[in-house]
Amino acid sequence: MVPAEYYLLLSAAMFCIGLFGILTRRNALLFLMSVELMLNAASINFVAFSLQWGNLTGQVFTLFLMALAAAEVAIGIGIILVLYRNFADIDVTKPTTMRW
Amino acid sequence: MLVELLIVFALMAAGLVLLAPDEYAGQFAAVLSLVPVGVSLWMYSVFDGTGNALLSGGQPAFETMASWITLGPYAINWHVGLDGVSMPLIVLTTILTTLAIVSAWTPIDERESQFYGLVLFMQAALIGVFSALDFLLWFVFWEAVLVPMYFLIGVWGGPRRKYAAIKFFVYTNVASLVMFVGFFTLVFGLGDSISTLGLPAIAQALNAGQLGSVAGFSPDVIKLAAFVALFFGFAVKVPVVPFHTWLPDAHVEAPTPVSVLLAGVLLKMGTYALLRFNFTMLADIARANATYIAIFAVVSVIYGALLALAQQDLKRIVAYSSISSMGYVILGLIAFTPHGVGGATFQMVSHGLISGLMFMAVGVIYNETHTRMIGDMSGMADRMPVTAGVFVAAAFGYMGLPLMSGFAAEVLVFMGAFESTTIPAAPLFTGIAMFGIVIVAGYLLRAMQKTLFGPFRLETDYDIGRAPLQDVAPLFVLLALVIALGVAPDLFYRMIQDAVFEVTALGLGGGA
Amino acid sequence: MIPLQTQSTLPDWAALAPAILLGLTALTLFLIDSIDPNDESPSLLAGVATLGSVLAMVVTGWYLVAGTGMPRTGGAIELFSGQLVVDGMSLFFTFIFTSVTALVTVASYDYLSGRPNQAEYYALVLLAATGMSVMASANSLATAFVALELSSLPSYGLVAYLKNDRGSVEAGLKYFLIGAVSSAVLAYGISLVYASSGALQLDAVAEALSMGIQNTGVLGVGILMVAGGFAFKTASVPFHFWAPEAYEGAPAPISGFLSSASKAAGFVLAFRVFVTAFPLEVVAGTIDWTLAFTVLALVTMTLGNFAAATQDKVKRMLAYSSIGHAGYALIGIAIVTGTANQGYALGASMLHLFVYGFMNTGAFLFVALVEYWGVGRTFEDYNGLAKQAPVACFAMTIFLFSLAGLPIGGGALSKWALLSATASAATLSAWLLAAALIVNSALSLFYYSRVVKAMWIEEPAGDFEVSSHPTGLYAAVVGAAIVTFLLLPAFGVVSGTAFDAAAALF
Amino acid sequence: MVSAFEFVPAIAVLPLVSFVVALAFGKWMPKKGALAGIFATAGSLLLSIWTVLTVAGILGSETAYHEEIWQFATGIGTFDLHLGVFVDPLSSLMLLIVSLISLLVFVFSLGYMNDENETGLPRYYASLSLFSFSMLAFVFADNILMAFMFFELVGLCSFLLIGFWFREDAPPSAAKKAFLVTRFGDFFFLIGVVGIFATFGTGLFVTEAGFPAMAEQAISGEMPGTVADFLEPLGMGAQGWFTILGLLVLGGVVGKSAQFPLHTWLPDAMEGPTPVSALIHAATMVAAGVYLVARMYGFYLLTPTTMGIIALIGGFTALFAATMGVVKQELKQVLAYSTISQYGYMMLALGSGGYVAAVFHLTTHAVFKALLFLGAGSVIIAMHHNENMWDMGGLKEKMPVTYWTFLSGSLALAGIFPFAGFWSKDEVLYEALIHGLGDPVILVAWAMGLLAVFLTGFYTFRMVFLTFHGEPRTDDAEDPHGVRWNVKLPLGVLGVLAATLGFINMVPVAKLTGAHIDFLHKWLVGSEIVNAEFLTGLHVYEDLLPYESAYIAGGEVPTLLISAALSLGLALAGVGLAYRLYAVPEPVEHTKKLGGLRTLLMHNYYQDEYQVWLAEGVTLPLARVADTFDQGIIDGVVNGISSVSLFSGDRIRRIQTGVVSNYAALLTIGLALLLIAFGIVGGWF
Repeated sequence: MVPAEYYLLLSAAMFCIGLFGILTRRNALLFLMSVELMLNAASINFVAFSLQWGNLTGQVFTLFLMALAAAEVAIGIGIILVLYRNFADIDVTKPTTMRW
Repeated sequence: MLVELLIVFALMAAGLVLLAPDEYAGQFAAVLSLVPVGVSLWMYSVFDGTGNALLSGGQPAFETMASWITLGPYAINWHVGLDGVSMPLIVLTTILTTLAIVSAWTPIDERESQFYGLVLFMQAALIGVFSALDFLLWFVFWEAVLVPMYFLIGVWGGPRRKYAAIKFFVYTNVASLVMFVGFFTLVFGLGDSISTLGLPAIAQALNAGQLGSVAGFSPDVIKLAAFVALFFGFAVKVPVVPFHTWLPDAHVEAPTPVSVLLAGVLLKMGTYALLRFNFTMLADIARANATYIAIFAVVSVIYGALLALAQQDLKRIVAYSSISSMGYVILGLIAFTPHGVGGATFQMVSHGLISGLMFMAVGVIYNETHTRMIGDMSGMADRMPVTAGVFVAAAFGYMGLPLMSGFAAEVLVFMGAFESTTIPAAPLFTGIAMFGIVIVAGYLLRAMQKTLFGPFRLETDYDIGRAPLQDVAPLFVLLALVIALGVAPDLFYRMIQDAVFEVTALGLGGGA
Repeated sequence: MIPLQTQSTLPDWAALAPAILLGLTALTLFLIDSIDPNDESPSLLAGVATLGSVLAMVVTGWYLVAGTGMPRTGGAIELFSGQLVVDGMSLFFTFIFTSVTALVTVASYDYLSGRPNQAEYYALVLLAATGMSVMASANSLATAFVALELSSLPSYGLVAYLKNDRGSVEAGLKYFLIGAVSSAVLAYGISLVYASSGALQLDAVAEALSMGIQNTGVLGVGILMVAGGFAFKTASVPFHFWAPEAYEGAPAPISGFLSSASKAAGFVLAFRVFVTAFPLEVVAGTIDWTLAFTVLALVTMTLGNFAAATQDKVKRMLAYSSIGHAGYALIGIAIVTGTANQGYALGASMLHLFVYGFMNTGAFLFVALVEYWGVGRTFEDYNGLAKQAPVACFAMTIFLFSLAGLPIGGGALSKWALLSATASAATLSAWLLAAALIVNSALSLFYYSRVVKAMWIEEPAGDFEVSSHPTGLYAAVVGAAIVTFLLLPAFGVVSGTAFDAAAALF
Repeated sequence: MVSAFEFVPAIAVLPLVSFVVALAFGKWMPKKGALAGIFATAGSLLLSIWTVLTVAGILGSETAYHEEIWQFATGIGTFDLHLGVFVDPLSSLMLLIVSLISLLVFVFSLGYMNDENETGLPRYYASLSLFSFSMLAFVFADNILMAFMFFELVGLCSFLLIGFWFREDAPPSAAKKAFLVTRFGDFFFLIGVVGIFATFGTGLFVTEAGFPAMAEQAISGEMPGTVADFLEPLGMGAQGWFTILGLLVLGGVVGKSAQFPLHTWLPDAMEGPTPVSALIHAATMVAAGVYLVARMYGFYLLTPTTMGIIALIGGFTALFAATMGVVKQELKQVLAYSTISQYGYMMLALGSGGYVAAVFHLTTHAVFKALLFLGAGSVIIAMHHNENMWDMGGLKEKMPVTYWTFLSGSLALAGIFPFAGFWSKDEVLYEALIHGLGDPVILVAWAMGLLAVFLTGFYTFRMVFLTFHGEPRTDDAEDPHGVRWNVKLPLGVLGVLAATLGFINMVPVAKLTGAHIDFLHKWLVGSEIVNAEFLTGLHVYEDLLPYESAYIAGGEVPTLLISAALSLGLALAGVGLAYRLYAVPEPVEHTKKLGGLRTLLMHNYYQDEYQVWLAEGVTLPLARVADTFDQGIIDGVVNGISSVSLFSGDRIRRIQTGVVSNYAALLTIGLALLLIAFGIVGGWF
């Protein structure tokens, strides 16, 4: 069996990739995808440690996470839509009417 | 229930006046404010409190207590009562409020109902400050005073009123909060020995040495820290040099009736609290640090007087001289002698009346001339003989002319301070502080000579007539009070002595 | 006395009645909308929403009075195998949410007049409220996460509700993006906690951790990330970046809703999770989270207030001040150390959030009123407003001074409770917090009184006329003002409950 | 029978009533309040006479009186403050003098003020009444606090009256100066008062419970408890501390009695109406200082150092002021400096142990100086308020009553036999001489006093000759304005008194003939009760006197005669010189011959200049520096804090760039920082 530390490393790596995406991507959809990546990193942990601890709690949580990710995307797409309508762009760095 | 009556009536009066039409608001407020005057005078006449309200054996008059809220382990009560220290201040507050309202009739000519409503609201809070015997209740009133004052300066003040109002507001608020933390450190240090935030309970527990250590700090350190925090908090209000710079701005910008209340009553909150907290609850710390406090006092007296000497604006002169006069109060308090503490308390009342008189006199001149600068006018006595006469009387009262209340207060403070064993080299400190009476004569005489006397001349183009009766009448009332208290200080001094006598024995040896 | 005070008279699930009522109301609104999709009768929508929230509030109040879930009636009621718990704290916070919701729905009636999609608006508000009340009851990291998302997702939509308004959309976007990142961080943090403990239920986590912590790093990172996730909800540094824009851009009632109720929801979760799942004596070797919260509190209140001091738009000032207040409320959890009276500290925070619910919502609703009138957004635009609308300005003055901690409203007492709580801890960090609170309080007095000054002291610049007096907005503003003021003399009504509820947590 | 003592408070209260009446109703009264004052002071005079007769034992056996009449401030666990009345030979004599001169001045004022159609008369009469009230109450004060209180009120009245013509520039300025300079002295006085109360727990002048008696016990070794309690923490001996207290009180005396260096206010005070000068600045207020020393003489006698300083100040002031009087051109200025000089004599007498001499000179001087001032007032009326002596001349024929009475006063002032001043001044110098022979300090003081006799004779008669003799030098002098009865009556009364008052204490005659005609001496010895109970009789003081008497030329009588001859000779020499120089039809300003000295004298030794410099050149700039410091530094810090806060707030909000990616980055950085920090602290890595 693969030691749990490896799953931790994997998930950490995924989380960081997602984070990197957030910091570098200006496209709102890519931003959203990066967030999904981070959520999935959490899912990996849950599933892996569910196995390790021998209970199903973690796996259940993963199901919640997946559902949630879907809902989030739905809302997100909606917002990106109105963003595009108002700013004619989905570059997240464009809307800066409010600052300071 | 009489204290409640005073407070509730003042609040109701404030509400009624707020709703009254502007034209009649002033008269209406004056009439309404006569009720608290009457009630407080009646309370004075039937006053039966003995001893200090905070110390064991003291029995405040008109005491009521009712459960209010619980704050964690502490029951907070509605707890009010008056002893010999607070009774005179209540009378001072009610009388000065009425007079300030009457003196506002002429200068206040817009949004009158709001003005008088706020004044009455402030009166309610002030009465609360002087009567509350529960810390949180007291603090509510203490902070509530700021709100009307902010508006009174900010809306009806002079050209820089917004700056002055916010400066007053923020500065004194910071001080209050610092004081609050300091006090609660003490409260938590007392641990289980108190179950309410009643000031008497706390004062007695502290004096019985029940303060425990908090978070590894010994009781002495806690006490010292709390003392410093409390002293700072109140020193700003008094104000003590170097925490005084809000005062001249506030005074100069505030309309005259507000200056009257500010100098007459609000400053006394600070010294009242110093007496109640620093010098009653933490008497041992006060004694141990008497040198520094005496230095604060003496510096306030001399430095404040010197500043007054350098001013050209009449109101600024009186404002700085208030700082000087309040220095005497501090000196008297730290002396820990019956006449020192008693004289200091008497000086609170006396200075309240005299500074009120002074500000009103300046205000009456300002109403007619629309200037307060010494250089702008000359020989005003020629056109306004009665006002000038009162001004002269007030100025001499301020200088401590015998048979006016200021003299009695100052001489008692001096005597108390001189024989103090708390202050090291007490005669020297007292002697230096007393030089204030020379400087005060210097700047007031100079101001009078330049404005009232000499050939008539005015740099502005207003017609100068005699001041209307409504402007002058409050001056005479105040002058009469000043003289009455000057001839018979015992009117208040006896009950003050009764209340402060036990304070002077606090903090001697013993104690933790 | 009241039958509900013992569990025997009503089924256990009845303890969740407030959340159920809120959820049902939301569904009812959807139903109404699907029956009659045209917004012909906004009063019906607003009425149902208000009725639902008021009903939930009344039930909550009743439970609070009756002592449901309190130690005196047999302790917390656990539901669904302990996934949810109803106790004094959850009810206390539910009361905040429901009352804020009621204020917001009442105010929205006028604010929304003439706008499309009102049913969705009200439904989302109530769904978010449902999420919040579940958050207050959440006793497991899983329910906590789901409830948090239930309150967050509708909020994103609500912020971007004015979909033709660039500000609203921009605010929605920023709120959503930061929210998504934060929920990812939270999820990841939970996963790490799960990795260390193998449990998600709060007391189980604590129990597992007390058996021994294998990898302190994993747990430590997990705990901090969980804290980060909550920090997003409470708009605390460094997860606060969404807040100024979201509050500024959102419809003003929603700003009030988010900055009061949503913030409180974040706090109730933080309180419960950290106190129950990560008891300090267990995790102290790994991470002293009180220190973390101390740092967060210090930075949050300072940043919020300093940034607020130099704003030129009232709404944005309120937004930043809301961050500042998050910093104040953090004090309660930052000093839950051995030296302090823990229940006192936490109770103080709860009280502050309670009062804050009314005064801050009221302030934002006043802004809503001003937006309704079409007055501008800057301080200068508010000049001389009191001449036109003295009653509303009087109410606003009460809100602002209460926010600043002056005793013409309950905000003073709650702030003092916090301040005294720092004194009770009497550690260096607590005194630091006290000092910061004082400095920031002074600063806040400065900028709050700028609004007051504009309204009462300054002369009006332009000559606009306040022509209408919208009933709903006025009712909400005045109602909030009355409650804010009454919380000064009647503070005891809530303070006892708060301290009891907080103490029950330990 | 009703005792006069019960009415003693009324002596002061009557003028107080007249103050109120004049102030409130004076405008509508026939003589604008003068009548109220006249009636009140007349009443006071009658009561004073009655009191004096009672003290003399003529109207009963009770010859002194002490009563606390008003509890001022009650102390619990400490001393009370009260006001009380004390009547003994000294105070009753002083009551008589003050009320007499007050009455005469009121009458004179009818001529000087009413007849000249001055405005503001109610204010004038009210102030004058208030002054009488204060002075009289001061005189019968039984404790030093009460004395101080009325001492201050006297100062207030002085301010009001000097500045009476407030519409001009000079009088308000002079009033300010008078008050300020005396206030400076009173500052020390008040410290002394406070110190006395703090030390002894009482300020009572008299009885065993009074502070002089307690001080005596303390010095003689039986330290009273309260004194010991005070002195112990102070770490000072009784003698040294009492010296300090005595000197502090002396500060007030120096201020009020216009002694060097606080004499500068008095010449300026001549800006007030002349009757005021007569009343306040010659006969009574200035006398208050000297009276105070006499009142607490029992205390001063205990500290020889203080006595020596008093004598020295007195002797020096007598000479110093006389030199300045020599060159003055204005009538009232000469009188002002002569007043300073004469009070110097009284101080000299007190300091050198001549208690009777001092009181004697106080009495005679009150009369003849009031006379001279009123005479000057009469001249000034005549001269249409021109005071320059060089514009006068030859008034002798035009106003004989004024001339003869003025001459009487001048002779008294110069100390010419047998006028009043001769007797009293002679006794002063004699006492100083006999005590000075054993004490060089006193001897120096005596020498200065003696020298001043010559100058006094000179400047007095320079004044007389320039004013009344020779040819009229201006039109006004040619045709002077007439004066009425209300001017002439007081002059007449005082003129007679000035000539004859010396007979109350003709010590040389008594000594020579053995006749017991030293009435004043006997008066001050007092009755049994005064000595035994109240401890203020002359015998008490003689017991305490720190000096030994010594005689030249083999005995008391020769010494006395030599002394008298010496002073009379010098006075005559002065008069003679004045006669030579100025009793000519066309006198010239001989003072020009003095050259640089004259400049010095005309500028009053630059005393004013340095005091003005202290006030305006040092204190005011210091105040301005303090103001700058206050505005700049202290307030600067306060405002600086707020500016810094706002500035940093402005910086802080720049973090919020509006770009959401930046937010994500900052969020990440923040979280990372937290993780790293806590990781290091928690040892996760």
